[in-house]
Amino acid sequence: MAKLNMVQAINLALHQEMERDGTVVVLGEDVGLDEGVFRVTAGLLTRFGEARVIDTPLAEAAIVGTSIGMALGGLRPVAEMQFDGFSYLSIPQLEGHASRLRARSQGQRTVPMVLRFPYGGGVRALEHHSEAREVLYAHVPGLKVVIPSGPRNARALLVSAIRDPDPVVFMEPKALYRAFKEEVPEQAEALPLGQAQVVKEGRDLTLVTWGAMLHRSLQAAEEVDRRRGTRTEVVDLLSLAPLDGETVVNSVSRTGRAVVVQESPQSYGPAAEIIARLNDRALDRLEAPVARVSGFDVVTPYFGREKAYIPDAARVARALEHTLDYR
Amino acid sequence: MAKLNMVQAINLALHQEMERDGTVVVLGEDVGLDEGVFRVTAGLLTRFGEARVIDTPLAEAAIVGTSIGMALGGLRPVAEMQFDGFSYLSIPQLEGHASRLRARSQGQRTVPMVLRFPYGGGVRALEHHSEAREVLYAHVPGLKVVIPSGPRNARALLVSAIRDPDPVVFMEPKALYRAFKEEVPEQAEALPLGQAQVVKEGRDLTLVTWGAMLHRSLQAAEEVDRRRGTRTEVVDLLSLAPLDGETVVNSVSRTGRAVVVQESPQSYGPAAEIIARLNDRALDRLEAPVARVSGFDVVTPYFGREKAYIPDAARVARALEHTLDYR
Amino acid sequence: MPLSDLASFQVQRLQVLDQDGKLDQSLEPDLTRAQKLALYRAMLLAREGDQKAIKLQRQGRIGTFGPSTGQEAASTAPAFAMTERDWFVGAFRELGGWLARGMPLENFLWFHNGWEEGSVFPSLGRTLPVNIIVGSQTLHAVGLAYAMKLRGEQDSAVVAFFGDGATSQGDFHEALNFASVWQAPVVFICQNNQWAISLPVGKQTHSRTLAQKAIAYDMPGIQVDGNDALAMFRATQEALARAKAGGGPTLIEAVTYRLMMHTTSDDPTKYRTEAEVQEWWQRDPLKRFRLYLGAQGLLDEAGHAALEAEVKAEVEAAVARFEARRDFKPDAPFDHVFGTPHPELEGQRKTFLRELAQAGGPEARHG
Amino acid sequence: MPLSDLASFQVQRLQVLDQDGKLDQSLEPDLTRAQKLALYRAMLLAREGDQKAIKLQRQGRIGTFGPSTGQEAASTAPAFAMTERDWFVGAFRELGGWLARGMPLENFLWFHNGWEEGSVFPSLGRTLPVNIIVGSQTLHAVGLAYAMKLRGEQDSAVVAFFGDGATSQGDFHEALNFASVWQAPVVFICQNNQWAISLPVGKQTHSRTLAQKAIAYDMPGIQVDGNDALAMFRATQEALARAKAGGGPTLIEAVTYRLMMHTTSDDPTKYRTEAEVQEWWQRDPLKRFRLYLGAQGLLDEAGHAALEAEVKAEVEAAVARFEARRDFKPDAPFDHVFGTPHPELEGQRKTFLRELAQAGGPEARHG
Ligand SMILES: Cc1ncc(C[n+]2csc(CCOP(=O)(O)OP(=O)(O)O)c2C)c(N)n1
Ligand SMILES: Cc1ncc(C[n+]2csc(CCOP(=O)(O)OP(=O)(O)O)c2C)c(N)n1
Ligand SMILES: [Mg+2]
Ligand SMILES: [Mg+2]
Repeated sequence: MAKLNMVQAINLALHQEMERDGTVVVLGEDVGLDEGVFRVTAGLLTRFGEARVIDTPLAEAAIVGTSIGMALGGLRPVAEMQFDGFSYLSIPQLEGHASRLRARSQGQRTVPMVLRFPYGGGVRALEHHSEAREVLYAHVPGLKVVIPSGPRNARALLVSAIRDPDPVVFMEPKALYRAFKEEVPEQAEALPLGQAQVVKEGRDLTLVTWGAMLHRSLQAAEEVDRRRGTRTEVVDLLSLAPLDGETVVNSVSRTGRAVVVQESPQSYGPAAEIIARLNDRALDRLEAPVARVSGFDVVTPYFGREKAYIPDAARVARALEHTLDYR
Repeated sequence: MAKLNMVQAINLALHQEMERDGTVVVLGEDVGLDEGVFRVTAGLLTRFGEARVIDTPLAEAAIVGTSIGMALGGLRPVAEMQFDGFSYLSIPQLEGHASRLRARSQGQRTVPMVLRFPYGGGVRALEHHSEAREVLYAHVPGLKVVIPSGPRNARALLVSAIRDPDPVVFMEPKALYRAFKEEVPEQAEALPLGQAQVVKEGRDLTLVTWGAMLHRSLQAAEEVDRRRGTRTEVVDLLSLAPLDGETVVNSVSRTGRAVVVQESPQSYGPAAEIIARLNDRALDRLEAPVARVSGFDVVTPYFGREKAYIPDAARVARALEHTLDYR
Repeated sequence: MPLSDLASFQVQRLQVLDQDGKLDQSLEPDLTRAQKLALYRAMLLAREGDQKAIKLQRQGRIGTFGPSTGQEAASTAPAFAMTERDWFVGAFRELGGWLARGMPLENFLWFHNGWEEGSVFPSLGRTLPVNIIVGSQTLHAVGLAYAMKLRGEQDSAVVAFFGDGATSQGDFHEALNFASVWQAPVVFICQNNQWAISLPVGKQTHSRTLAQKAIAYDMPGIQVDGNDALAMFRATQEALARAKAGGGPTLIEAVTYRLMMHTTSDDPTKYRTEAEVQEWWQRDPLKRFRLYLGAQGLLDEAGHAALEAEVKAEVEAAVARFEARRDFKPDAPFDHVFGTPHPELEGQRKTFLRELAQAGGPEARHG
Repeated sequence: MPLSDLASFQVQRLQVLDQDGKLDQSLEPDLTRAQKLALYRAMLLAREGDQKAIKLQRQGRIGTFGPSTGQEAASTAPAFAMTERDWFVGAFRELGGWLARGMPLENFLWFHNGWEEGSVFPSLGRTLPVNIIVGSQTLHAVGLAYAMKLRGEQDSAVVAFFGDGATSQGDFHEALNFASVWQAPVVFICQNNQWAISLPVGKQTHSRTLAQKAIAYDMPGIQVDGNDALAMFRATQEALARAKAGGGPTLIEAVTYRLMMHTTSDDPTKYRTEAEVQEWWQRDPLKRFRLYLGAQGLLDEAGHAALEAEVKAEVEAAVARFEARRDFKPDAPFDHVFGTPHPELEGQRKTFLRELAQAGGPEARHG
């Protein structure tokens, strides 16, 4: 058991899975000698060599396209996109092939691969380095989309993603990379994909979120609870696809109120789907509209304005109070 | 005034806008000599010549990337993707540049271009020729997404899209291309982008849809109304981005019940956003959960199964009755 | 140094059998008589199957497809140069190659009648399903080749097919670049059939040959007469041997011609002349190979008639099997989203099946 | 014909000033004395601005950026070969070129402090903003060139810059293909600075030169000493003249070197040796051009000292203007989504401004 930050925890998962399974390979831009621009792949090249830790030429579609081929050929590639904003270059291969080969071949061909990349804002980076666009992946049938919120679950979810028989898009909230440390057991542990977690129990309101937004949301919930004597339940989705609607619906069926916090632009963002699930299955339990705390439908601003644009604890707290007050 | 099908109506808009404005150019695969695989660009090459009607090499990213350059250079490109399933190759250029150049340059550079392509199922075509994935475009801030539902509005919306100062993704429901004819006035008419239309007035329930789903939805609404003596209001969105939430909210605020019909996979599809808007602004008027009639979260099946998978009038009618019956 | 020559490059062209079936013995590949006959039979089966499929489409018994008549040598001969340990990565106009790899003709018909089941057959082995997104499969081929290399499968290489149009796609470029950087065991075969729907190759690219695109990657590239089965066999065999010996990838431009329409929805008279088509009928790969077999004393008129009858019967039998099959499970798409079940998806399956039952069962909503 | 040569290709290399400033007079471009001095001054300004920006970043006064020290000739000299009617399409490592095109240094600093306002300046003209998605701008350049051609602007061409890493992207390939098919007036300048972050060019591609990639498109391609301002000027001028005369696009490989880190977040000692860096300092484009100016009697020691002082003062003045600006409108992003207002977006703007006010105004949420 060691105290690790998220970068170290993901790195641990990569080391252990590569050790455990000789078919796991890591590929991407600068993942080898440079150990990744965030150092997530530190030590892998030294340990596993150039054949399994591949510094690729600069071409995202090719990184994913060749990963698909590797997976068809019996490997388990873990590909890295350097930043979220460049991952879109791989959408045609993901949508066109990774997500479809199982269906196309009626189960005869599978694509066990992981595509991992840092995503979201908050690190004062250049344009295209701060996007949150989960639905571009989560809306594609045949892709799993997983988003950890801390070192320990990042490690456990990545282990599951690597072992999963299907393509998993693993989005790493880069604002959390070095934000805090957690105890991470040495022994590999795995968390099921497609399952949410209740990270704080409560009965007055359900706060639903994931990734980097979890921590500011928790902070807001604790603050509001302290101030008002309420008990807010907090659900960490962990997977956006397949989505664990049940956990959310069960919680809101008890609390009657909900707030969803997302970093992405508002329209057609993940929160809309959560609200739709609640509408489907818990409408008569809702005592207030489900509040959305969200990015705006604007082009992601450069970092000079990002703090003003990314939802923060104060905005979440106001949404919580507003929803609690709704009669 | 002539009776035209949707292919002819779009063709009319292209002819007239190219005639009116010498900076409008049309480009894409097989749009010239072959007049487009659906013949949407018929007659353009003969009339306007090779310099303005460009048969491009086979590369979707390049078609959109060079269109962006053309637009920056003072032209108004109208680019065609041959099918929806190949349009994803252009997402990196659309997301990375077309949608952002205005913001990146603080309004100094604009990208007045249209990207049009046939979309949706129902024509017994091969894999990748039958997708409905509107949110992949509609979720990107800075892109307008327009979907006509008949010959007349297709022409009028395309005219507006071509004249618009910003990039417009114009998705043409291919199942409607030759499905029916309408009177289309000779004189150019334009419909505002970002505005929905109430195509059938009612007071008991609001049915929200767009594109190819409109007609089967209308059929279902009329059938149910006839059978039950109800009056269903039907809203045709016409634009998904920016979305005219107001028209939908106003309607449902009166009727208290709503059904949304979409062809795309269910999770994170457009219907979720409609439901979220209703949750935000009309929750206390809702007398029943908003029903979603939708595709499923499966890989779009080949055409042997498409009829079973695309929502039809019977499914819509059942959702209408279910929602009307809800107490 | 000021203005100096840095490097120079050549592009070569290979032909073994000319248009009239005349052989260049010095280049003849080493094939047994049985192999030569089998190769001809495979090309004939592809031709007959293709022509039959056009008829079926015209009768509404299958959907749209892209005929390969005229291009049989370009995909069939390479399949003969491959072993079962090699991967066959096709696009959508490699009927000859697929049949040679063991795909039953009825599978092709199921596929083109809108059933995913067409992609599955007992001897699937190392043959990938049809790939429709032009050029995208070249990257899969490179990844497969990398996997073979990493796994130490020195008897395995990958052959990837694509058209002249595909050379314009970014994926093609990225695939050739990755393959050459990795020195991956891949053979890229471009079926340059002169057209990408209505675009002639001269408007697809400004380069004189497609083979010279290999120079951008310092990769061996060669132009081959793609209607010459012996040349295609030889070029593929050499490239495969080099790949397996660690010599890296090769680009083969197979110069051929699409004698039919692009797909059954296409009207080629809009963009090309009948004279051009007639000219290419003179270069028919089957005609040429038959002359060669005749000259070698392997197939006389009577033998040919018998073979033709046999192949036609085989096609009819496949069509019968195609028509007979009815067991297409309506909810199969739910079975193949993920390898692991999820309650949300199972819930949707229930909805789907309930709605289907209410509609009157699968037949009511048959595509 | 059987096995015959089809085509052959050459790649050439151009250098005018060698590493020690020695001139090949037969290749010297025709520049006035004032132009030569201006070109040197522009490169010096880029160097001093770059070094200052590194200091500002280290002090936390700007964010991450990619230094261009060592590459000044490769983007500045082409800018001098261009007119205002030509389009300048850069990537992110063309500081010299941008300054030469009239961008004030403070704009570069605003940009790299997270303000879109950095991309806007009075003499913007035909200079596009920074492009971060590697390779993607090459397509914009081709579209612009097409527009110039269609509009009959025969005095306009486009110069597009990108790195060695960009040559791996599909967009690069598609751009060169479209440009050559369209015979569009574009000059592609690849700044081959030997590295793409940690990847050396030898692992980026298997080809000996990047210039030879032009052969894939039957496009003129040339390798140029990118640290030789005269060679870069000459090569760009020739390519622009050809482009404007209807002769189509050119690919120029500018062989140069990134002397600093990839960006200020990068630690190059992880992947390259100090010896390599030192070797390239010997080929410093400024040193070489200064020797040339000295030999031509255009700039002596005293003149150089005065120039340096002047340039340093200019940099300091720009930094002062950079620091002084405060008027960054918080809701600017809402102004530039669309050119037409929409009620939904205006509603969101209200929410944003209300939340901002509740947080205590823009300063409270300053990036
Ligand atoms: C990415 C993509 N864009 C467009 C299409 C539509 N389309 C199908 S085949 C074809 C032409 C392909 O030409 P080529 O590569 O030469 O192959 P051929 O059809 O001649 O065998 C086009 C444009 C497609 N399938 N994929
Ligand atoms: C499409 C894309 N992928 C990844 C990155 C991250 N990145 C920024 S610069 C760079 C290397 C670029 O190398 P090169 O083209 O040689 O330009 P240089 O940095 O050497 O000037 C990378 C990988 C990016 N900006 N865009
Ligand atoms: Mg072709
Ligand atoms: Mg570089």
